[in-house]
Amino acid sequence: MDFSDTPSDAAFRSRARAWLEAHAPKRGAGRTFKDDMDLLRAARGWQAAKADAGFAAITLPKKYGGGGGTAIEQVIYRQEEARFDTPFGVYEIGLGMCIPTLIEIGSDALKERYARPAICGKEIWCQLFSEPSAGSDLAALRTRAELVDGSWRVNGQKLWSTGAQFSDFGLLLARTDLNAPKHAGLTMFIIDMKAAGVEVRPIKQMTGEAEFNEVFFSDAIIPDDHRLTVPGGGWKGAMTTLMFERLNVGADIGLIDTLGLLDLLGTDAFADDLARDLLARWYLNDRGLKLLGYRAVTGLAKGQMPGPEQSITKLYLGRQAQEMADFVLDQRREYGALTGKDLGDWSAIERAWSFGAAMRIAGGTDEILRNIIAERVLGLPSEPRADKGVR
Amino acid sequence: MDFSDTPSDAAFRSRARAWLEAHAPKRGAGRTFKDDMDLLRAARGWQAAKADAGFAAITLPKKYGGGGGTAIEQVIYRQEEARFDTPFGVYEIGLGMCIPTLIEIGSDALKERYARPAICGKEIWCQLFSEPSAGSDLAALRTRAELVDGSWRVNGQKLWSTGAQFSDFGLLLARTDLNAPKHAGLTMFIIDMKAAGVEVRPIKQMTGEAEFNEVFFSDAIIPDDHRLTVPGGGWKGAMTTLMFERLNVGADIGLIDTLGLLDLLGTDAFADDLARDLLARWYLNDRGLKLLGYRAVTGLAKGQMPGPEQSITKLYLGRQAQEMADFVLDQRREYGALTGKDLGDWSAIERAWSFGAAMRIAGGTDEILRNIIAERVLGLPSEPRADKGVR
Amino acid sequence: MNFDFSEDLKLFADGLAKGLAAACTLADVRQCVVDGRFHAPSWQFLVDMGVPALALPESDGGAHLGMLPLALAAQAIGHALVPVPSFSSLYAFTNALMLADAAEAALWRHRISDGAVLGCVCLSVPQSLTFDGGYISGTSAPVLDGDCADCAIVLARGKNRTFVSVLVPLSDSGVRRERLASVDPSRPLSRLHFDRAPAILIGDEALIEHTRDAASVLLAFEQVGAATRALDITRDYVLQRETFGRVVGSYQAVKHRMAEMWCAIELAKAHSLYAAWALDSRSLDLPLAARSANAAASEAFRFAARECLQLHGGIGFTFEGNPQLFYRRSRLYSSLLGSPFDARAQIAARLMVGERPLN
Amino acid sequence: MNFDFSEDLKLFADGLAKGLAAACTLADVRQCVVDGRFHAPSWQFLVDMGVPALALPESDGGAHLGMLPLALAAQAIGHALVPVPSFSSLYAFTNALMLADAAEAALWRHRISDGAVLGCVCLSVPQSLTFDGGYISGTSAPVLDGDCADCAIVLARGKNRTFVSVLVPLSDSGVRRERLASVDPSRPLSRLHFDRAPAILIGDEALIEHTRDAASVLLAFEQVGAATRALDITRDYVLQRETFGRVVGSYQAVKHRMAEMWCAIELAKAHSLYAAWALDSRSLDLPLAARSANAAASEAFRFAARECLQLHGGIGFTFEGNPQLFYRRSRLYSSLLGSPFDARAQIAARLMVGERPLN
Repeated sequence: MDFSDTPSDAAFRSRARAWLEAHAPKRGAGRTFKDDMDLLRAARGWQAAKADAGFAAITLPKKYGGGGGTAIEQVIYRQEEARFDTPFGVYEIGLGMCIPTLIEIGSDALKERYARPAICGKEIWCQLFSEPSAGSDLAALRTRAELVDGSWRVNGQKLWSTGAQFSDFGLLLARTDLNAPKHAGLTMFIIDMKAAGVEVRPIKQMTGEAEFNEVFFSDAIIPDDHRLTVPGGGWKGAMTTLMFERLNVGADIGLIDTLGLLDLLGTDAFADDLARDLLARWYLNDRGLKLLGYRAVTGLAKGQMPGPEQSITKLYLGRQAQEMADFVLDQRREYGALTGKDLGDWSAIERAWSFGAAMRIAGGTDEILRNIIAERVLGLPSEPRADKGVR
Repeated sequence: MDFSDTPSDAAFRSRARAWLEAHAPKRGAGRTFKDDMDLLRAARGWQAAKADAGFAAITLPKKYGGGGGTAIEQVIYRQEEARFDTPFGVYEIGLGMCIPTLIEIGSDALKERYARPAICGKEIWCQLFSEPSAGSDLAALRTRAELVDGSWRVNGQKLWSTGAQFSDFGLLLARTDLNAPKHAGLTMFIIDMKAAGVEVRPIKQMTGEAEFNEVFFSDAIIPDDHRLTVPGGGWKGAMTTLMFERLNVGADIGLIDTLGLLDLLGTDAFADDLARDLLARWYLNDRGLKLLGYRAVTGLAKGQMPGPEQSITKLYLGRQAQEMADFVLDQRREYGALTGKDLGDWSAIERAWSFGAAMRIAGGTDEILRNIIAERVLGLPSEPRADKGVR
Repeated sequence: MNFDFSEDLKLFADGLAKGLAAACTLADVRQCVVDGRFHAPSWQFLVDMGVPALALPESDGGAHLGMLPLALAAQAIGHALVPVPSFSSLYAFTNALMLADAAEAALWRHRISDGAVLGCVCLSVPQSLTFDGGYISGTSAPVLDGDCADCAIVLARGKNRTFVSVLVPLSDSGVRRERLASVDPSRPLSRLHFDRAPAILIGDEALIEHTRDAASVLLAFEQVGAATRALDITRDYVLQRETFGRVVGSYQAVKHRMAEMWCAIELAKAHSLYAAWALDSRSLDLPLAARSANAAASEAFRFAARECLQLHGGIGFTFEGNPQLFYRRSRLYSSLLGSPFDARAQIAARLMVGERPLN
Repeated sequence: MNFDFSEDLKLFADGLAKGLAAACTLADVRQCVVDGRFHAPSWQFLVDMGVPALALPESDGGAHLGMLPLALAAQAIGHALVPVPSFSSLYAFTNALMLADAAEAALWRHRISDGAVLGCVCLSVPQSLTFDGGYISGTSAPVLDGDCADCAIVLARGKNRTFVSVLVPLSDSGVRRERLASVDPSRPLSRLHFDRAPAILIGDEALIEHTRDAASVLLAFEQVGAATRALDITRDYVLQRETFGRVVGSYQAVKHRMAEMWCAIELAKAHSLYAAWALDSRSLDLPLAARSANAAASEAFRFAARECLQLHGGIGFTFEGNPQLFYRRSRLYSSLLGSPFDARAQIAARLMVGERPLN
């Protein structure tokens, strides 16, 4: 066992660190973005700079502007960038899921056209899978794409599309065959988000923010050469996308970690045995998940593909964020019902309270994640389904 | 709101109390039974004495030796008898479930023959419903009864029959029609437990005790006049039995209650905030369940039949018994791994540890009880079933 | 044994529940969150139904019906989730006034009896809050409805470090209100700044202690009502929403969670009922029963609100969804009287010195 | 980054697991519970595989392979649930001896290296246990395998209230063993009574402290193995048992509980792995890592055993059923080194003074 890098990884790490130190502001510099446009501008510039240095999409091929590196290098770079205050949230979906899918299954022409501009930060991508009537059950989606005069005419509605409001292109999953069994009637496309018939509406969250969007299609047209899979092959394409999602190993998805909470609150908040027991329980979860991350990175280095067991992190941290928030706010009695500046220096806690709730739902509910572990890891049978093989 | 008895209930209570004081030993007198035979002898005598005084089966008709009283009087008597050290566990199944079912659905001849001897303690009854392959799913039972020359020939196996080892008669649910749908092929009988072809084998529990039995039938014969329902009408009969089970309102099924635990351990065991928080949580559950019992008794007094919500008590107390046991045994460190006399004056804790586990299973698992609450109280749909209407 | 409300009271409660349901939908509640104020038509309905006068003595314009009808009114308010000055004026201020002998207290009892005037209560004492020679100075902790109340009852430090309960008309000079950002803007919190504001001594610390107990009981009913509604809307949702070809409500994970919600609510309801009896009958059991009701109802509402949000899936954490309304309210309500942890610590302390419920 | 055992070690562990599975079925474990003794053939197999010698120095007849192979052996022992003197002799006694300089310690290292001789350790000190002038007197707390061990290492009170670690050959005069009733009779507990029994000073309190850490790590592996087996047999059962026309394992309540069992075991495994590294590499992280592994593994095994019993239904609480074997063992193992509560209190105390893991 060894917690240090291999010589080549260590070399990569110091190269990444040196470059970041020369180009990125240190964390805690207190940089904020006044609005989405401001963030967007900063993110574009930063992505272009990363692409120049070969850090834009480390595992993607060099011929498209990627780094041509290993999955471990991607993890190492992510660890290093996390120490800096860089714009986040604009390119992650596109470069983590859409473009890898494109490169895996797209035509040469599409790869030539779209991969490089996305990697260099010129074009932004979003994912268009979920729908109002197809949340956990993705294959139940209803957005229709019909072949009309050699092009596809799209009608329907997508939901929970992160970043759709500033995206140039979207990876779209739509139903092209109403008569085929549920999973066999889907096809995957690239859609121009600025085209006629595509309308994006932000969804206001409980917190007032709007990270997600509804996307409406009314006779939006997609040329047939922007089809990514054979007609009816969309489900397999979607599975490819989700596999890339799992490669997001070692990413910090916690809202607030236990040691951060201890630093924030100080030891006085843990004066009684009950609070200390909670502290230790949370620490054991956080620390255990971090060690599981080490194990996943070790597997990655040996060429093992991460499995569905990755979902354990989200399963623990959403609920724990709610628990931590309740603990802190409870201690503050009447003051714990305040928000924003009146709550004081506790924005992390307020986020844990609200986003902890969201985290247990977005990207697979707790219930779906437990199903996945039970079925794919433990090999237990799936629920009886009334819809197997039907649409 | 009023926590005192009505005048007539108060009169009944003082009559019961006076009689008990004259006839029953006070609790804590330390009376023990050296074996089942000893318990049986004592129980027979006590049941006969109760029958003479009209307390043997308070809600059953006087013509059969019952008390002809109300459900509330039954509750009151049970509260009063609980203060005394009387033999328990021999007649409860027979008089709480079997005989009420007989009186509700049996022929006059059967009632005449069986009700009085059971109430007076001369004959002991058990219930023969569950089977190895039919635990939660009672209607899946396989014990066969075939009509041969005007009598029923029984073959099969029953499980978890409390008290079968000393019973004279049993209330038997068996399958009489292999071709009918699952719930429609059952019939209910009275079977002579001492007849040829009936064999009782005690089941050794984790604790070494044997409260339950397996019962094997090999060509055991039941005369047709000992059939309690029409052929195929057994499921309805079984539902009648389970309805009477629910009338067991206000019975103390807890293994150890929180205030008893506090008395046993003393305040030193609750010196830290964590232990005090647990103490209060357990107290809130115990106390809340007690208050729900008050509500059920109030409903009973108004003539309302108790519903499936009664199961809430078992659902809380089994798990809580395990939790309490772990708490106490944890505090004792190495000494907490001892048992029996070496554990010291903690037999209640040891029982909570082992019987808490049993309580979450016997008489409906936690999972089945939650199903029942979800379906019968909240009106949520049942699980999809592959066996609806089939055997 | 009769452990239930009378049929008359249940009829009265049904009427209130129907009226409130008609007066205020969850969409109206959401609008109150946007607007940052309580729902005036619902309050007017409660006034028309005589709710503010229910418990007050006849001599002060009240109906002298005791605390049980008020408890059922609280449950109806909770079930409708209507934002009204219930905790502040109906529960706390009313009960505090009923313990005060001062002539001014009688005057204010009269004023609140027809609902035209609102009160609020400051239950905890920041270091700075002092009362001396008829004047109060200092800054309060966050107070519910401090922005719109006409009068406050405040626990303050008197001479010799003792605590005193004083009545402070809020229209007087020397009072400044500072509106604070509340997790549930439909139920606004404010800080009251007193700069030698005229105040009338109405009692010692015991007055606020009893007020806290009484308010705990009534708030427990409101929380039980709200938790029940959270379960109701969850049931409605899971019965219509389908996934993988089945209604969501047929999955065991959903069913069992909802069964647990139901169990927690039933226990909280039983504790609240007993506490209402203890409050109404002035039983010695009140402090233990009130804390028990508070702890059980706060936990039940918090659990129901959290899982209501969870079981609604994506819609649950949108602003347009209803679950967030419950999630906010539960956060607010479990902070007003100290946390469930505080309540349990107090319960344990009472049990450990041998206190036991009387019935 | 390489956070895993080597392939060689995994092969070695596979061999052990297969051999133990062949040597001892769960029916054999049950028979050990009836007989009240450990499973000699399994112990002999471990001896034949050289397990007692793994970590010992070559000079004392050992293989000098460090703690990692021993950790994997512990996991295999747990998975087979075999009752053997693992905690007492393999984990605690071995580690304690390795810290002792005394010539007698080297002698005993030699003796245990071929498994013919067994040791045990008394980790906690009842008031009465004292060491003075080469003799120990007093009565120990319950000690695992105290009935069959040939030698004990005991923490006792020396002069001036300091604690000392002493070696006590148990065949000597002045030693009396009292067998106690254990919740898991296949792993017997005994009290040792010393009446001026000859004892050799081998270290101070730190020796036992390190022994406790090392034993925590290895016991955590055994518990992870046993918890995994509990999950395995639960899976086997729910895949063959049917109710209401479906296999029990297709119900969400069952599936989700088992998913939670799996999660708890995975976390415990990760903590144990890190703690094994800390033990093997003599990292300063050992005390925090050992307690973390202990707390996580005790909770995971306890949870897995409890729910294994529950998900087996009626058969679960019979003596003929297998779940009771896990339920007993988990109760025993979470009591040997203090409870999970104790471990968490110690973890919190370390975090609060600023201690942080190094990796």
